Amino acid sequence: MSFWNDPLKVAADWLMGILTGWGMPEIAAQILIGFLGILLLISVLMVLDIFLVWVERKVVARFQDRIGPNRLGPFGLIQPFADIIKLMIKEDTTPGGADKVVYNLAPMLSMMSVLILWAVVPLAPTMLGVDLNIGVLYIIAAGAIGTLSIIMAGWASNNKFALIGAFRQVAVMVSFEVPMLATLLIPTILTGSMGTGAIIEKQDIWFFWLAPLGAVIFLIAAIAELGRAPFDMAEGESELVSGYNIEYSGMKFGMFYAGELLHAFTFGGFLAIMFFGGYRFFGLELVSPFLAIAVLLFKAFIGYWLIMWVKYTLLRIRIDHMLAFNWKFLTPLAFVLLMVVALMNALLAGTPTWLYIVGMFLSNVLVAWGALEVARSYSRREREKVEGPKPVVETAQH
Amino acid sequence: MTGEQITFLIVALVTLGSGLMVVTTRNLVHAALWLVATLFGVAVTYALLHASFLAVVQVVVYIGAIAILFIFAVMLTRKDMRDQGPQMNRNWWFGALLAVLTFGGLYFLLQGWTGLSKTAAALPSGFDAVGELGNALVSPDAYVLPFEVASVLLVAALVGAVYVAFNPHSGNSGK
Amino acid sequence: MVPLSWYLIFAAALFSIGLFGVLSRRNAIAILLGVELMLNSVNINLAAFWRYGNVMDMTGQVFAIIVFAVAAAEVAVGLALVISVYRRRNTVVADEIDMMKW
Amino acid sequence: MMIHEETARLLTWLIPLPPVLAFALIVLFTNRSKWLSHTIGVGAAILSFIGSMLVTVFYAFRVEHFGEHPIESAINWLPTGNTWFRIGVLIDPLGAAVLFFVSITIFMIFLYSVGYQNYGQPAGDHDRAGLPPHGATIEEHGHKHVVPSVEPMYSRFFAFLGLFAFGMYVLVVSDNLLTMFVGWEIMGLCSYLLIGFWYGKPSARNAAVKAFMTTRIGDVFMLLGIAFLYSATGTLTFREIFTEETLHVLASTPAAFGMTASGLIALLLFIGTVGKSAQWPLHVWLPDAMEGPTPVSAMIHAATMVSAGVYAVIRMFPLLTADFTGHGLTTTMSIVAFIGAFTALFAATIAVAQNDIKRVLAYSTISQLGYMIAALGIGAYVAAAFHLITHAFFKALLFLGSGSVIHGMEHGVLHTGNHNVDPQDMFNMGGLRKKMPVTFWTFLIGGFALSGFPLITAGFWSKDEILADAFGHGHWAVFVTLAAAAFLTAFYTMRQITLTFLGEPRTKEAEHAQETPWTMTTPLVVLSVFAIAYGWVGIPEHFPVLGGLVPNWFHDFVGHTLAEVPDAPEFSWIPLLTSLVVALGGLALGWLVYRNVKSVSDDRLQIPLLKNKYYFDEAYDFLFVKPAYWFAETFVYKWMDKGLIDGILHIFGPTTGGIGSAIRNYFDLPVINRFFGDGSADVTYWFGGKLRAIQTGRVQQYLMLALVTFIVIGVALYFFVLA
Repeated sequence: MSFWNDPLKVAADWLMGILTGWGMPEIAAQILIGFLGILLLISVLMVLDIFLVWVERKVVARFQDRIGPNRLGPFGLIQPFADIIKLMIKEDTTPGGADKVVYNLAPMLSMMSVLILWAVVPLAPTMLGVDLNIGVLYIIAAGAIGTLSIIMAGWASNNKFALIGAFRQVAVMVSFEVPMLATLLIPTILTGSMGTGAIIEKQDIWFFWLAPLGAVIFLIAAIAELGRAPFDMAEGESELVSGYNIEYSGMKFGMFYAGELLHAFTFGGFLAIMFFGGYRFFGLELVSPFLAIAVLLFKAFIGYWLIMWVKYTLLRIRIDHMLAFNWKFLTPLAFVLLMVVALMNALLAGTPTWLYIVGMFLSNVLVAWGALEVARSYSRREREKVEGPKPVVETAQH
Repeated sequence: MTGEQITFLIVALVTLGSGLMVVTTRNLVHAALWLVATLFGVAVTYALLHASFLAVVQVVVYIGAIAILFIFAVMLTRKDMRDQGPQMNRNWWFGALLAVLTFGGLYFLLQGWTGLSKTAAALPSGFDAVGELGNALVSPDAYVLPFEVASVLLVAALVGAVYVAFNPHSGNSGK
Repeated sequence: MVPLSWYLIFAAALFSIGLFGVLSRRNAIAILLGVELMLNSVNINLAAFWRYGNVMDMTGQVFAIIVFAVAAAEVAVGLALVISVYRRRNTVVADEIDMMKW
Repeated sequence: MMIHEETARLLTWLIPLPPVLAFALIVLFTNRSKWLSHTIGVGAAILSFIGSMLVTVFYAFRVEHFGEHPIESAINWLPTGNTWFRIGVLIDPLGAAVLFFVSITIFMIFLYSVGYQNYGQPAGDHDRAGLPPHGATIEEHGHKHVVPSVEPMYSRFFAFLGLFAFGMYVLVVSDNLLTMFVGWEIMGLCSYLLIGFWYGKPSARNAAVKAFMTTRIGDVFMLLGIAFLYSATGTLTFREIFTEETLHVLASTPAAFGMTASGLIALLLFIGTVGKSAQWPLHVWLPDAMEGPTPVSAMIHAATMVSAGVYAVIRMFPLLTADFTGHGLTTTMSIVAFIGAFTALFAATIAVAQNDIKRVLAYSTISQLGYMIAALGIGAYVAAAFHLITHAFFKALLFLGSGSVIHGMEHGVLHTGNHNVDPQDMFNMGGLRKKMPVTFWTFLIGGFALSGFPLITAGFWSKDEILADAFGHGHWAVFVTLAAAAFLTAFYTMRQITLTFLGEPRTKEAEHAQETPWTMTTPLVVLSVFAIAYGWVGIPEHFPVLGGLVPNWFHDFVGHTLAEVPDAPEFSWIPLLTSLVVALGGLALGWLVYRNVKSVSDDRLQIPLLKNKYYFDEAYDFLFVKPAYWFAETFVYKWMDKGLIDGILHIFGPTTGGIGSAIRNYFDLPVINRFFGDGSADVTYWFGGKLRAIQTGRVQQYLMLALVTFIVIGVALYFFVLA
């Protein structure tokens, strides 16, 4: 077994040998190695996070017909480091009347809720933090901690804007958790397991082709969960002046900010894992784990780019519309889709593969079409309530 | 003492400690946050018991929904965010006595039970607790009926909660 | 290995703490917090008995799940009641909500 | 093509279902929509029709030795002690033949009803639910017309028809007497509902009650027969009863009146048939049943109810003949033969003097049913079944045709606006052949089939077979009676045709009659095809010239229902010549007498005795109805109830009142009220006042109290009980 085939195991064995050679008890060595592995993963992610700042700024600039950072380093690549230095040397303020412990705990929890997600991200066939048999649920659980961090930040800031922003954000997150969970169950049904590793292993056909609508709903719910535009009412600058993190400055704000970026990237990754085959790309992942990681990162970046695309293209939605959209449209749709997929999956079991794919795809398209029709007739009725019926076009006089 | 026992003791002490903080701290938001810590400790206890599904559901349901709801409720029922007056009622000493008595009684009863020092058998290899649980929840010869009853209860409770908490005089009912 | 008794005593202690909260706190929401603690201690018992009994018999876990559902329902209704009472009587102190006497 | 046996079995179960589902759907949901109602109704009839065709044409008629291997399927239904009462379906050759004609005629009647109830016409000007439609005024090209209006209770009609069809299908496919009886009673209910369909008319109401009560007499005896049979054999399943051992046991068990058990049971069941198939002396309800809409008459007279009666006797034939040794009829068979033959002649004489087009057909039906019964009485099993089926086809055809005529006449009545003209009276008609050609030709075919017009019509073959049987086995009395009845049949049939269709119109209304829509004429055409062609499947093998050209398939097929196939009678010229003479002679005489009749006064056969049906209604009224009224009014009400019972009550009343007030004053008030009532309340009040201090309204204190109690009781229990 060479380093190139299974780098982590080789490295771990090597370290094990060294540590036990130093006379360390085996269990302690295992714990130490585990910590080192976590440290390595987090370091990589933080570096990636710094890079993401640059990506985000570059991309938003292009969307807005600007050039973006271009002074420091090639293509402005050094810019994020300058940002970090600025954040670090800024004054670390704490508002009067703030609940100090909670106030300081919130940004950490926020960052943590993102980082722990990577425990179940399969980077390569042999690289998976924990192969939880409930990996899918774990994602939702981590989201719950993110929710907690936001409400802690909003409450502890002792600021009305922060509190209102937190309320809104929490309401959105709690609500959109439901359709997200429902769509996450679609890969679960198709796989027969909740483990992320098993889900990827099962994707000889991308689940996107079996449940395209599921992928779309997952993307929408993920964007809402992230609190990014068009679902960023919680931090609407024009009315809440940045929402729950209004009182934070310096590195604490930096942690919220970096957490959000990494969160977006992570959900891009989850989109890839759940619906686009994760690290798999025509057998490339079998060649080398490093290639597999590259494939996963590439797919995650595409997902991330999609999220950014949406963010910088669409307008902000009002909070009650956002919640109504979720409870009255997205959640029922997700549940209907879940049932349809489960039913079709059972019905089409044992049929030829092409028929299976076509049947699943068409059933999804059908559900999507029906849902859009319902939404369209509803919106027409709403419009007519406001504007009155559409005027009949008068025929030209002969 | 094995590693597992040490872990359990630490988790149990932390959980009980934060549980005590829940019932004694003056600031209700802090109490709710201490509740989160307690619930997290219980989730870890589930994990120690190899009930991973319960652990994750504990986090999703309790921390993600119930604790958040508590914090919401605390904030909605406070005119300002400071606490005034005592947090304990006049009979708190009697409540404490009763709690201690209950614990003592339970401990006494447990002492007399023979199955107490039982240790867990190793899990069968390849045992899929989540799959088994899923089957048990939906198979007709197991618990599908209680499961459905629970879901009906939940729906009824939510509808009732919306009805009870809905304020017809506030402005949010109209468009 | 951790013997069963540890879990049971742990659960009993958590139950008593919750009971103390229920009996002693003035704030109705805090009382509900205590109830949550009691429910959790019950769940610990259920999970422990599952683990230490026949693992193939999922009754313990199933009922833990049902307790989750009941707890969620209890919190939703309980908090709704508290908020409703707060709207009408402007208090959440349990001792002051005592119209139902004599 | 042939369907699989399993499929046939399943289909047999399913055949009765569509009509009853249609009934439920229409009654519950589609009452508002006429279109939906008749679509569901006709659709259900089509489904059952297809099912029946699959089972009969594509299975039963093609299986070798179908008689030995019928379609059989049964399920456990009712636990009876240690065993189960099983119900199921059975299609043997007889059932298949009956199912075949039943499904066709039912389908045709459903289709016909759409037109008959004026679907597509405007709602009437002053139509009310419960009365026949009166017509609607419409404006067309500037002038006003009166056109037929749609039936106000259109949907309800189809619902009832559906339930009726369900009853008939249940009866046909049943493999046991009990479910057969259930179907039988469902039809009884439906005939009540349908005869009284226009309940706004007192005559319809009375007719419905009469039909229901009269058939009920028969049904009670039939139920007695079923109960007797069940207690004697322990089963009601046909195939279990008709085993040789069971029949032998029944035939050798003596019962009352010098009859064997089998004979008595058969007689009791036969009385049910007498009611259902309107045999003398329970025939009185059937002519009155003409008050219902015409498709109902067709349904009752041809396809279903009266056929059901004969079908039941045919079904029970092995029981009827269980103690029949071959020489000399048994008591039961003699009774059956007598009643059948008598009814055949008796009803035919009445039919001769009737003027209402439908009433003639009604008496004709009674007469023809008498034919079948008589045939059964003398043991001519196959001939009876054959005549049952051919009769069903041509009688349905005739009824639907008469409905078509009435419909056309109503058109004329609406046109002239003279509502005094009865559109059913044949003397108001005449010359309709030009106005309604399709109806005329089909009616002619039906009429000729009824009269037994030689060689080409189905009626000839079946009737001839009965006569041949009667002759061949030496039952002279029966033979002569039936021949006379056949002569009368031909006579009144031709009278009817002549008065209705031939000659010149006798009224303005007849001049303005109109042909009916396709929904009504299509069934006529289809049924007329069967009225001719169905006879060809039963041509006797020894018949001169024609015999053997077409194999006598019917005899072979239906005969195999019985354990031993009955022999076809020897060919003889006498019955053949007889039937030729009576048929042709009757037809010729009818035409000769009536071709020049202009009005009722010219008709010399309007004899009061015949016109008034031998005064049977009056006699029954005097003998049964009046005494019953007297019994109820004078004896029960005035003497028993008012005098005796009320008198006793008047003694009891004051006495108990006195005792009651004494108890109240000396026991209730002082002891119960003062001491127990007020006393316990006072005590409770006092305790409550003391205890209310602990009800503080504070939840936590309650909980504490509960816990303290719990702990105290727990400790006490532990130390005093467990330890």
